Amino acid sequence: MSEARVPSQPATPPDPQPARRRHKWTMVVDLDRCTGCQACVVACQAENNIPLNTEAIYLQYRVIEWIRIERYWEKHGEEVRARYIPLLCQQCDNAPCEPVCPVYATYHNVEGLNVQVYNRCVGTRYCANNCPYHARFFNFWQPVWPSTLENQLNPDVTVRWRGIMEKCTFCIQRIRRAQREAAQEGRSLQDGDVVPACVQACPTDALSFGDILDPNSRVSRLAKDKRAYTVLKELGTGPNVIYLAKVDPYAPAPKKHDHH
Amino acid sequence: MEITRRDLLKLAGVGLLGAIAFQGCRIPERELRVESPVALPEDLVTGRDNWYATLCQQCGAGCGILVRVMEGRAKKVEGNPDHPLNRGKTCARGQAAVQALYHPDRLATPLLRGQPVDWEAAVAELASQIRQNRGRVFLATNPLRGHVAAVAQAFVQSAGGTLMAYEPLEDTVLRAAVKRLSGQDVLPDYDIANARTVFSFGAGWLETWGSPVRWSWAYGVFRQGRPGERGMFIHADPRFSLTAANADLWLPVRPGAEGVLALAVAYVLIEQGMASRDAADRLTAGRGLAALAAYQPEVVAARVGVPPQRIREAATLFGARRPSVAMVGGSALAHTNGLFTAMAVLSLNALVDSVGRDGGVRFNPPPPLGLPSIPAAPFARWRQALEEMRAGRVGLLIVRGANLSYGLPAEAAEALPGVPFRVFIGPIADDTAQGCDLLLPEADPLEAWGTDAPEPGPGFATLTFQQPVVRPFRQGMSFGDVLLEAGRAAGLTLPWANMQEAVRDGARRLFALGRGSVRAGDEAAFFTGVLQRGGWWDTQERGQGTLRPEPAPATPPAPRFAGEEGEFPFHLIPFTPLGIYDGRGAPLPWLQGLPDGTTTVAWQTWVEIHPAQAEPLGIREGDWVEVISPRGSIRALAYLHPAIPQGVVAVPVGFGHVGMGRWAHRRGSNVFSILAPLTDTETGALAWAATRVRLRRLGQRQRVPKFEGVVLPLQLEERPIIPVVKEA
Amino acid sequence: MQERRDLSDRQINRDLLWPVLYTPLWFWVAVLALGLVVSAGAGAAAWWMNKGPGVAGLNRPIMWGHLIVTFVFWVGISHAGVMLSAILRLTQAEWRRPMVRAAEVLTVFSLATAALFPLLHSGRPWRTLYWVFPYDFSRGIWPNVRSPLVWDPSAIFTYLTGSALFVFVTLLPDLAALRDRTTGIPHRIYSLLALGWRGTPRQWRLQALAGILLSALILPVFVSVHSIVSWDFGMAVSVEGWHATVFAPYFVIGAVHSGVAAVVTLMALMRWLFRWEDYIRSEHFDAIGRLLIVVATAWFFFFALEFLFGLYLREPQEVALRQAQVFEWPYNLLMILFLLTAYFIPVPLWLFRKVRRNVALMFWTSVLVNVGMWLERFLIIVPGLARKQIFTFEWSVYRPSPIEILMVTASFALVALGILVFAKVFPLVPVNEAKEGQVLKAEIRVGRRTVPAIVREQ
Amino acid sequence: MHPLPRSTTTTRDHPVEEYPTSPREVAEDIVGRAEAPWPRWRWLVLALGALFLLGVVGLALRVGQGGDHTRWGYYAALLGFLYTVAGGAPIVSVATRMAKAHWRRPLARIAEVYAVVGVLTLLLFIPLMGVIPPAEGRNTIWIVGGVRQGWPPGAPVAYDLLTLVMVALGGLALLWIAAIPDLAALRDRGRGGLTALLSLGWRGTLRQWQVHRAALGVAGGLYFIAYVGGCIPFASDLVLSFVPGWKDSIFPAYYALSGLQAGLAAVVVTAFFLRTVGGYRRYIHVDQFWGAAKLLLALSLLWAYFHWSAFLTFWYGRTPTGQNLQVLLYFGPYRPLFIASLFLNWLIPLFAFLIGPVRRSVLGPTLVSFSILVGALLDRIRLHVATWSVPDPRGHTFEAVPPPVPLGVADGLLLVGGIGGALLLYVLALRFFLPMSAWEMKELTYLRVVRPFLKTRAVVLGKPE
Repeated sequence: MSEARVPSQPATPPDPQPARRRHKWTMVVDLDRCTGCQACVVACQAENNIPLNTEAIYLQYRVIEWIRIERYWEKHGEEVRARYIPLLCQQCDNAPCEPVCPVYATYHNVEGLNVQVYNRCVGTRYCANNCPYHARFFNFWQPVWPSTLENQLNPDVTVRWRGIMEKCTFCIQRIRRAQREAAQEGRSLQDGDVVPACVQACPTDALSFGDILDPNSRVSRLAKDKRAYTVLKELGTGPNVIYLAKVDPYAPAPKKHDHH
Repeated sequence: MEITRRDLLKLAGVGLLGAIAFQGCRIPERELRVESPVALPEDLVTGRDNWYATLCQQCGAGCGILVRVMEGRAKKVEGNPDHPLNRGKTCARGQAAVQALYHPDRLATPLLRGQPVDWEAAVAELASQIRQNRGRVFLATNPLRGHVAAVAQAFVQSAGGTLMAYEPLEDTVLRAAVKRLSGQDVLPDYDIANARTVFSFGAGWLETWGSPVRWSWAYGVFRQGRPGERGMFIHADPRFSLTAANADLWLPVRPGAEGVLALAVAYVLIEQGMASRDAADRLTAGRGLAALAAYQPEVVAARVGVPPQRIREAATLFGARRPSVAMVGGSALAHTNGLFTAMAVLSLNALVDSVGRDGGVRFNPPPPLGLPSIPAAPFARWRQALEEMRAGRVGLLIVRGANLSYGLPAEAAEALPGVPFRVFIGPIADDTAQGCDLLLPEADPLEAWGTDAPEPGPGFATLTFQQPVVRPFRQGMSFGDVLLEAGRAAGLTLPWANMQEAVRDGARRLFALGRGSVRAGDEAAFFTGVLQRGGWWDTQERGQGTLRPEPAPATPPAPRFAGEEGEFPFHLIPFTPLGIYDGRGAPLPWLQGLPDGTTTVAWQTWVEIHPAQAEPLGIREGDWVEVISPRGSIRALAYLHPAIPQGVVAVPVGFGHVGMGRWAHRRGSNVFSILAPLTDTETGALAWAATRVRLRRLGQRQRVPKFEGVVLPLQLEERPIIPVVKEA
Repeated sequence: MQERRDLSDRQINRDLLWPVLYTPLWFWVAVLALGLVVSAGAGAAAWWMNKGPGVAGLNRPIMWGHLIVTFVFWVGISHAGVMLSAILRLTQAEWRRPMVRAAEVLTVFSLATAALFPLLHSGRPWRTLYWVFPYDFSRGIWPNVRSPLVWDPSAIFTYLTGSALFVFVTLLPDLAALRDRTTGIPHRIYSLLALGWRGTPRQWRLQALAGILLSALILPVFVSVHSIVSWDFGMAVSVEGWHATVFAPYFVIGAVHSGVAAVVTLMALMRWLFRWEDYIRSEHFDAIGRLLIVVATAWFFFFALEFLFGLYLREPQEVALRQAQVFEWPYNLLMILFLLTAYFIPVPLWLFRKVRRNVALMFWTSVLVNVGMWLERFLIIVPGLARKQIFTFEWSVYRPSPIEILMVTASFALVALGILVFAKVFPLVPVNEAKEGQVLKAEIRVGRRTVPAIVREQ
Repeated sequence: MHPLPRSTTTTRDHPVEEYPTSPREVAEDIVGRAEAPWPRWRWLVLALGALFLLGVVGLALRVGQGGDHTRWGYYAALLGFLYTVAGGAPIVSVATRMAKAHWRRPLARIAEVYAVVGVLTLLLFIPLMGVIPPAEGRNTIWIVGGVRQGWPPGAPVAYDLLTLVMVALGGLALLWIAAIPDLAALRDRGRGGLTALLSLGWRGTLRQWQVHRAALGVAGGLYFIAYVGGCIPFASDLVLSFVPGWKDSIFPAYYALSGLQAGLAAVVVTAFFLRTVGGYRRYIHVDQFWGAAKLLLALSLLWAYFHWSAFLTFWYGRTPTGQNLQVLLYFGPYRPLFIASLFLNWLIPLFAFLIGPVRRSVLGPTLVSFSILVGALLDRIRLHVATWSVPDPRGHTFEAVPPPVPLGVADGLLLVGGIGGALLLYVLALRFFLPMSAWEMKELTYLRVVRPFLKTRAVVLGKPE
């Protein structure tokens, strides 16, 4: 019982499969740039064939937005401030949603993406319960579009059936396309080759996407910022979406809390 | 490359192209085996896509976009990275352009008095009408720029009549102010990216006002794009808008007092000796600070509604952290004293002499090739015009993009029937189309040719090119082509045969200039180049100009409001929501279903009211309330907004259409219908923020269709999701 | 105290077998009524299949609702059987005899009903095949053994098989008795089922041995089933109030609480419907009442632990959840109802011998307990989801839809129907046990008093 | 001692051992021993006294080394061990009496007398009051608002003290009430002083017996609540809350349960000695060991079950805090202790008791009980030392696993002395109260008769309502 000091677990668990990785896709969200303009939301809906969020859907609290802007109030005495944060699937290294799926419909691929296999999903909704980020959306109804609007549907993306779970894929179809084009041009992926729809649209450049394994990529540089943090760090999910804290010179001195 | 049997099996169902592509980026076998033999189809399916550069016309900003086309169908809009205006970015509305293209309720064929007819018949009918009504033609459009403006002008000149542009929330006042202070009739550009301080008055420049994408991009740089330098953003707005939410310092100014606030700031600047002499002298007519005595913060604090130390704090920041820029727009100018406000604010730029400087106000050159720009005519003139129609002095009314029946419900309702023949041109029949004799299906912007000189522009000469990216999905014709065809059939003399030719011609003349962003050997190559780049611009041809403040009035002109304070306790501030904007986005489910920036409400007209004031009225969230103004009343869902100043209620515009497709028809209520017809005393622009209202609970309640949950989403203090640091 | 009457074997046979041999009118009425409710529920389920999960009141983030609550509830009830028959058999509690079979049958039917719910509740029930059974779809994927939802079916089906076997083994001698009292086709069926039971000493010894063995073997399953059900929630690190270490024993003891209460309800009904006053005596209610006091109190102790430690870290979202449960509408009302019905009304009553020996009172209190236990499951599952994590922006509400309510109601009818039909075909009170009881009953004289005694089984 | 011939009538498979048959005989025999001193009991007392003195020395050393709580882990472990074992033992008599199990009768008093150790635990707690960190910033069960500001005042130590007082008093009350009739008998035999005082003029009238029965029930119930309920603050304030972020709702239950298991084990071991060297062969039969063995088996299973449900939850949760916690408690430096108690408290009892003959023997259960006792001690050391070794118990997350704390001289002395002291107390109390409950044994002679049944003779047990 007289052993040396025990190494304690790191706050974010070690990368489960470092050897096999070629890329580790990561998004960095600068909350000081984000204005909450929702361009990313529509861009995502256009790219990923998200069902129309009708008024009925709103009234049922069943809105589907793979990336969503949450607006939080902050009360400082009389004064009320609003804070915006874009939230999407955090593609956790240590995703709570993965082990609980009985039919293996959600798995982790070598590039660190947490992928949902639609045709495997039976809709137990356990993964949604166990996702701390509320990032998983369930198709309570059969998604329908007026026939003309079907012309717009993106052929690269599956149209999901009712009764299954869906969520942000980091636009995996774009990743694959970029990889294929790079391969056909016989070069390796460059930083900026892969641009998810939301990142592409973001007017303020608040979102940036890239390969964290590439030390020169924009995300790698931003991830070193001293404002960098991950949401719900204490759960140890190891998110691959890194946030940069909001800057507010007029904010009251922040209360001390032992989380971030 | 050889495809093994196993692969073939795996690829069953995937096209050969897909198969080859798949071989191109074969998914590592071990991934398939270890993680799951079932991969997401997104891993396999691929297809060929083409990208076409064109012009976004979801709002007036005129951003350049790329459209992704697969199998002849437009799939996705992305910003054109080459375009100087929006630099590859888009807003929510721009993204929705493809949905507009495939909207199920687009007019399929021309309708003559409700009967479908083919284009020949339709054009013939229109031509004959033109012939009969020479001199009595009235062309009502949205503000026009580029070649289509030229076409419209030529058409009206030749046919004889009037051409007037209409926009419910016009920029007349700002234009007038700029013209008075600088002598130019152009909208200025603000170099936010290089500014250290931005002081905006009422202008929702991060949402829908002006050129939001361009300025949002600049905002990103302004905040975090410059190492060691974070811009400071001050915003004065009677409503807690999304822009206000992003400001470091939000001054909840009383409606109509923005100008006074601006001059109070000027007072402090001069007092602190931060102001440029020359400008200060002009503002005070050389009489020094005494001339502004009426604007001393301590004096005006009460009527401005902002404590004096706050005003001084803001002013000091504005004066000290230069370059700094002041912007004005939105509800700040929608008062009877709008022009005063506009000039007061613009003068601030002169005081901190940021005019024409980096990080300050920059002027745009006039549109290239001398192309005309047809801005919105002021409200007052429209009322006259409608009066004339009622009096039957207009023989033929052609409406395109000017939704009169929506913006001036009462006036239009009685005036329009006075016109013997009314033509509506548009993709979807809107409010004004009701009762028109001839409805012409207009081609979607993504199916049409055209050019655009954005205003406000990037500060140098720019001409965006618009080209069809898909075959017409409905047999529509672009506005310009309609005018040209019908005009020629009516024997008018018009410059071009059709819009495509007009655009080619434009390219030809640009090529002749021999400068600018696209260089090519011959015209054809140049044209291709221009279309590929999405436009032409010349960073050398910059705008020039200065702002010369006028002496401030000794006593601040007080705003007039419709409705007694006693009877109508609330200021009504209409505003344009992120999605449906001023109603143009209403037909599109993506935009209708887009959570509002501050309230996250969608699909319904709501009224924002402060909880403390809702409480005595017995109003809870989800109550249907009646918003009553001296002019009328509308229904809206109550949303208790913790941040909106007391004494103010806000209602979104853009709802309550008749027509405009299944998703907009009779959805919500039209706030224009209760706005009093007050105008800015000098420009005649509609003072759409000058109406007072009262609220009445209607008994019914319902769940508010909003994105946020059931409890007030406050950040948990010990466990914030969005931690805040005091400086970067 | 009510005297234990001496009963002849003949008498016992007549009393216990009559419902099987003759059919009263009320039987048909009851079957008809229950059948109607069940088919209504089936209709609701069909509607769900046809229209999609949207017909439920569920939303984001409240993805689980009434159906899962009811699933847990029925699994809980199913713990009655083993608790009474197995444990009491092992501890040789004399008073178990008349109620063991009822308990076991209740186990079987409630478990079967419970198993329906997770399947119906899923988004695509027709695809759940490769969830429930380790069936390989030629893609090399098997169910994900890490998921508690895979542990569930295995545990439940093991338990179902075990208790069905249990029922059958203990039923053997009675089957023989029936075989000898029937003619025609029933006779054939009974003789088939009776496996040639002749009642030889060897057969008896084997049967007794099998009973003991099954009891011992089924105990671990008994514990595992509800533990695993509890882990459906306990493993979910993300849901406030679910990730508690106490859940497994808390759920199990809660299950016993509701299960035993359900048996009391059943006993009372049997006593009334089949007029078995001589077999289901007030002393039995007394004994089971005492057992219930202990179980309920133990359960309450765990409940207290769960609630106390739910607030242990003082995380704001923890506090918010507990506030919701205790103070916010409608949870506050449900919480009060739950506490009253599950503990604070019945247990104090049971402390009185008079109450314990009053059949009607025992019946109603036991019904109360199960109302409370259903609410308990609801209060664990739904508020946790409604206050998930620190995302106050997402906190939501859940209102069950008529479809869900219909399916839940029907499940009760289904169980009742099952037991009723069983009672029509087999004796609900084990004849052989009753006779054994007669044999082992004895008395001891202490001074002037006669103390009821039993010969200790070896 | 009166040598009595042991009848050897047997039923089918095992000997039905004969207890004394008549009440008089019981009274004569048991109460008669009051005069007859035990064999070599003085030596026993002296030896234990010496151990106790060692403990006092250890305490002095420990105090000398200062009040840094990380050094007091072993002391806390000793406290926990005594509290749970000595506190759990009386429960055995309460519970079995509630269940009307006849085999309990000879064990009842043995179990109840363990209550006297409660006094020692109480004393042992006093030095700790200066050591336990205040509640500010720590996790705590004291749910009244503003706990982080240290409300209620004195939390946690004041309330733990209160708990211990209640357990000690409750235990003594139980012991006393249970013993009154016997004390009265002793008094009638001429033992005066305290005995006479405590017997409260007991005459054995019917009324008195009714009151006695009720009082005994109440005292039992109260003690049960005091002990089990007391485990909640005790476990959370002396174990859980030393590790920031350790939220473990089952732990108090586990703490109480393992105490119960060890308590029963202690009773069994004591019973063994009384049977072999204490000369109570006629009262303590295989029946008792058999019944206890069945209980122990059940308790061992529950022990593992509680452990597992806590372990699995943290393991599946995979939060950094949970993972560090498991390193600290299971996989880290204290792994040997964990594995040891896993064997001693679970595997050994489980597999030993699966074998019928072992269950139904005297030696088997005794040895197993001994292993359980050792295991319990190791387990307490693991829990308390590991948790107390965390330097700063404040906050919500457990970032760093602290190094292990080796067993110092002071700690060793304390452990030996503490246990020695406890035994000393127990032995003295046993001398005072008598190890057998005479009145309950008399009851047995009424309610348990051996009768011919069918072809054999069987035991017939009376179940009075």
